[in-house]
Amino acid sequence: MARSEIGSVFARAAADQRLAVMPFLVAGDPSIEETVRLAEACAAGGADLIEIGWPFSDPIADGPTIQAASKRALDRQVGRAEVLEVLTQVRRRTGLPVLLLSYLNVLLSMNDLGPLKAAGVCGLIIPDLALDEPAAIRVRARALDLPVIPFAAPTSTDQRLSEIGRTIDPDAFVYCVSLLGVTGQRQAVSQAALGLLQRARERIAAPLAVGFGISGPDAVSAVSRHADGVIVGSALIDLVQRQGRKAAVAVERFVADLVHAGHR
Amino acid sequence: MARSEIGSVFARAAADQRLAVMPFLVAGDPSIEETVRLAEACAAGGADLIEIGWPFSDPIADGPTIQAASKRALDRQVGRAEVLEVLTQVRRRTGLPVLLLSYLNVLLSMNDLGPLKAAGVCGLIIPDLALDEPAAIRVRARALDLPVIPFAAPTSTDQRLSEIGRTIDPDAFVYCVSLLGVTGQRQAVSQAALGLLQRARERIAAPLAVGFGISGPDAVSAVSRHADGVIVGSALIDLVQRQGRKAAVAVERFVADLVHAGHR
Amino acid sequence: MPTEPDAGGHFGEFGGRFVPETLIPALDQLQAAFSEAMADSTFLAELEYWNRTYTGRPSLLYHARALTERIGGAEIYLKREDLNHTGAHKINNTIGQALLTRRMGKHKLIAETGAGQHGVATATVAALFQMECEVFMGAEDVRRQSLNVRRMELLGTRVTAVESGSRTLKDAINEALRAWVASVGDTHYVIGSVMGPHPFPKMVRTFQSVIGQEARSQILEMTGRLPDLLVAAVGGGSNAAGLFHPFLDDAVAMVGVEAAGEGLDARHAATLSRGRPGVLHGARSYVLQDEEGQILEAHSLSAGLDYPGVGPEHSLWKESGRVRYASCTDQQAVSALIQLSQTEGVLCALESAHAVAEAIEQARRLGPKKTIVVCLSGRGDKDVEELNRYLEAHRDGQI
Amino acid sequence: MPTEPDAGGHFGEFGGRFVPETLIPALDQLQAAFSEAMADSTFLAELEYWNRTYTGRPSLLYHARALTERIGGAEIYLKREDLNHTGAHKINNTIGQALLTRRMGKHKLIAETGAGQHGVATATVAALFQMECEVFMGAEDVRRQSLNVRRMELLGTRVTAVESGSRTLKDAINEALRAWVASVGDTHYVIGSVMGPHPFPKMVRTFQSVIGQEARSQILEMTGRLPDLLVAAVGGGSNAAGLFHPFLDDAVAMVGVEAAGEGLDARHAATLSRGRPGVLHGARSYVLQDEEGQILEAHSLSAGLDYPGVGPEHSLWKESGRVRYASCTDQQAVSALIQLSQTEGVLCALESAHAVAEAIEQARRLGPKKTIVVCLSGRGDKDVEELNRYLEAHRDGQI
Ligand SMILES: Cc1ncc(COP(=O)(O)O)c(C=O)c1O
Ligand SMILES: Cc1ncc(COP(=O)(O)O)c(C=O)c1O
Repeated sequence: MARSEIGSVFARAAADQRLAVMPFLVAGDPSIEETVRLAEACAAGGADLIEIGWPFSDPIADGPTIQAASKRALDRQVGRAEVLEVLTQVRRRTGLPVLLLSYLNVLLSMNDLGPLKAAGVCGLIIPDLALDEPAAIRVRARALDLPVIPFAAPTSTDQRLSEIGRTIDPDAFVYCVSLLGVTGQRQAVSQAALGLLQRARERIAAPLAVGFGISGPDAVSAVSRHADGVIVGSALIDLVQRQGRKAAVAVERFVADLVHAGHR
Repeated sequence: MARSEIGSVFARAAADQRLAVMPFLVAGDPSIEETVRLAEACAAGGADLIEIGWPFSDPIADGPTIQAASKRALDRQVGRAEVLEVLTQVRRRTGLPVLLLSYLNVLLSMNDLGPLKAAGVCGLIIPDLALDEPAAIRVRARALDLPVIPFAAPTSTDQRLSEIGRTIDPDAFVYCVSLLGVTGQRQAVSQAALGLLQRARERIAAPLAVGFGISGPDAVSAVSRHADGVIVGSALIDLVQRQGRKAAVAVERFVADLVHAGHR
Repeated sequence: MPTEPDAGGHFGEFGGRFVPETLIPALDQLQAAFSEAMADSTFLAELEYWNRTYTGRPSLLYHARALTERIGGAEIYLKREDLNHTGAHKINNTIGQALLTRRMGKHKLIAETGAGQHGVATATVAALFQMECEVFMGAEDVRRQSLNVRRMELLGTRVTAVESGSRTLKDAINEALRAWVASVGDTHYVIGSVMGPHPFPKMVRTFQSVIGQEARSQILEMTGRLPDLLVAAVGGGSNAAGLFHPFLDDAVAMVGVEAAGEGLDARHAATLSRGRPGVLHGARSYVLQDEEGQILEAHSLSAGLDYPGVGPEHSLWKESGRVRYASCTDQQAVSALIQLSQTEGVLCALESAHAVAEAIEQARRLGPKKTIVVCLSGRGDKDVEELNRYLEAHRDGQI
Repeated sequence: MPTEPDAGGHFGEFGGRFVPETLIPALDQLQAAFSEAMADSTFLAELEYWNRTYTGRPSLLYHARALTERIGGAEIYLKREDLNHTGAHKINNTIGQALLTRRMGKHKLIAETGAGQHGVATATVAALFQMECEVFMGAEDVRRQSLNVRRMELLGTRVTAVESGSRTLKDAINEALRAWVASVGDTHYVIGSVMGPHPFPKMVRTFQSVIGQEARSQILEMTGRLPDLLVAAVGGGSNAAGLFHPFLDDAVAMVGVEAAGEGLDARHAATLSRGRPGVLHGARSYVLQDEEGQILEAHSLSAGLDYPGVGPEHSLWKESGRVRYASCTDQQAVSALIQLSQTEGVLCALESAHAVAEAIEQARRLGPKKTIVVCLSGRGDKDVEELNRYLEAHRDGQI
């Protein structure tokens, strides 16, 4: 079933002539219950897929917002059991496909990825696993039919993009990094993002989702004609931090705005 | 007249079968008037000769007591005019022979040593002028018939003592340093002092005075059979510091005790 | 035992490239530039020029007779990297990387630093080759190595204190990696040890191998034979790799000394002794981590060893048994530092003192007629304040 | 121009021995030991052994191309005494004196120190040759050179803060002389510059002449001819004398640079420029003094130049015109230090920065095709705190 889930997300969005919207939340921030509640709010706002981040001590691809969220979760003792609990609950309550974003070392520490599958995860995003490493983790994920989402960056050469196109797991999409930098909100979408999307489109058949720095509806509109989906993390987490107890309502509205802005 | 002054001090003391007692005061400490008054007290106590020290910024041969006295005087702006004033007054009021102790650099800064002579100085003690330097200052002093008092130390070789005996100015005595170290009170007279006095006596015809570390009557008695005079500085200055306004009386008594202790 | 990694930078099962995609092209570019440079006699001559005329290479191999006599065992020789310009082995690497940076047409440098020695060494070459430079340093290290912070600033480098995580070297590397991702077009990240993604481990080891090459010919000249044992401290592992590598094919024993901090059962930085394989900072290697793969905070009095990772080649050497990895506590290091200081008049870095402590122990064990070469990776000026604090706090103690 | 003093240690009308009688026999003994040693090939070989294997001599002569280019004038060469073990030229002298001390059968050392470099160098040889050691340091210098105080302590030396007078180098020397008078039987006083009573000025200059001897053959080898100008900072004058002496008979111009502190009309330490002959610390030489012969307090940001006296041979060289003596303010020195640091990556001592400032000026004046050799007498680690304070205080200023 997982195999078709991601594919159908993009198929449905394409049919609606809009981008798939994929909000990102850190498991356990501000609490297990809140993460689940916020995921439900995303779903209510029209999100197509939920990404859950496994809090990690050394998130090298993340900017201050997600670093802080990870740290808050870790400080509250969010560990493997709690992350699995969040994944299970989010899947169950939202009914949406769930992707797990985790740095490699956390996954390497699991003898068995089965529990992820059991929790309903339908794919893995591993920010420190580039194409070059045919690391054992790929084999293990593939055995469970868990696609590993590849990244493309403005610095990726055409040759590399072609290689991504050739080697991408069935049912995966490409995570297109919109800028040179780590996660975190940016004023506007960079030219680099559009260039990358264009080059990727020519070389990759799989859907393209844009992430890193997408701050809100304007950014979504800016890429709506060039991509198939957007990933929004820091902007969402900043919003939750700002809103406190009223976060769920605000998140639902924000996601709805993103979905709206994603129409072509 | 100066020529015979020092000689007659030792001759008189020898005739009394006692040591010549030579107190040392720093010019201008605690004030010009006080220095003069204290010198008078010394004279009243029976001193044979007064030594006046010219306060200097860098008194390398002196221990803490005389360093501090020099510093007090300098802090009170005691300069050349004030030192000459002290010398003149001491000479006039006590009627005793006056020796000037000064570091070399101060004397080198005087174009003319005449004013010293005029102030009644009858000899020079220069702690940083050893036998080796036939410095121009000797020539200038000799031209004024001002003997320069040579030092002998426990470390002086027999050969050096003989050389002192050979080259000593007529009418000078030898300043025998009682110990390895700088000025300042010591518990007892060192064996080194007695050894030096014995070696010096065999090689030098001139009178021998012991200084550095002579703390009181006991120390004076200890050298009374081996020397011809004693120089007492730090002990006297410490006494003045301790006694404050009653210093003159105490000084007179102290000097009297020293004179008494110096009888053989 | 392969002495070079495969094309992907794998040392057996260790090494590789585990970084965000954004960096991959820069690593490819660096790998290409490095390979070309090492085959280019002009580049090698230039490297040799700066090593000789600027750093002051060859560094001395000093026969520590007084210490040897005091210990009463094997003859101890000190490879005096502390006499290099800037005071540690780190400059061997930064000169090489700066020359490569110029070759790649980049003109900005960033670096992480723990003890500050690599930061100073990077700031130094940045000044020398007129490049802009920013150095990331854990806020805790900024405090304990303030001397080096000021040195970097006087060299014209911007020092950025990193407040995240344990506020030490690990976090400085995180931040430097983040900064590199954002600036990779015109900026080279000068990694300071044999760690990070390929080609860094091999490249840094290559630039540091001058230590072992010199030591090898010096000891042959001085004693007529190879040494019995090599000893070096292991933080990321660059001074150790630089000393060891040229002796790999020889019958010479080797010990890498990690920081046991307050003890292996308390807070420490003994990655190879107490960690397990994982991925940190771009490479697979031993890592100090908990059961669930969270990286642990390391602890060492010595800022340069205070790191929960280690270069991948060391992981291979450990697994293959070619090198033994020992550890040394803060207290043992301080007392070795003082002993060396007071017998030989050489005040070494706290990092190096870990190697000295092990060398002293091994000298006793091996006994006379054997020879030990110890890498004195740096000088101790940077550590005197921290030592002072340590000695004050342990006044009653057994130091 | 005599290049050696007479038997009494007189350089023309300067030099000599103006000390308490107690010390004279020790000076005789030292003079005899020194003369014998310099004629004894075993001693010379031993001195050479320690210079080479321990200090790291020869020190580099480094062609500072980047600085030269920046200035656009004469070619500047730096004699890198900062790369010596302990970080300054001072060790050249202390090794020599320690070997002499052993030769005389003494086993305790005392020394004065200003910047702390001579104290560290003495503490170092005391540790190396297992001698007891006490170093006197002005309380003000203890404050501004705290790094070096800790280094001495870690080397096992007792540091005594001197509270008298200006609490700087002059007062430390007074106190060391007093201590020597009290301990002369078993103790050698390791004077740190070409000053003090005979034979110190000649002896220290002899041990430091290795600087000029090396520089002479290095520059000949590098450029094929002698340099046009030598520049060195002058505190007591030992690094300058060491550089200059081997070139005295050559057609080479020389400048000694004194500290002008806050300016020659304010507080300074420009003894040769603004003093007059007098007697201080055992020798006749130029002295900063008032009309009545009281010694004035010197002022320099640089502790090692903060001295109102100067070695007697420099007084002779000044009077004869063989050497020109210039001066450089605190501000000029700081700005030269930063310029050198940021163009060449070399962070030199504040003392040495005085020479660098003058060299930069002269390079401009002389123009291309000329060569200047500057003595980089020490490294700047010891000064970063003081520099920091200075820069903070002059934030608004023109530095
Ligand atoms: C003097 C010194 N030695 C050793 C190290 C440890 O690094 P590595 O293991 O890479 O040699 C450092 C790191 O800062 C250092 O400064
Ligand atoms: C680095 C350095 N340079 C120069 C000097 C000045 O001394 P001299 O004039 O004797 O070379 C000192 C004195 O401490 C010093 O430490």
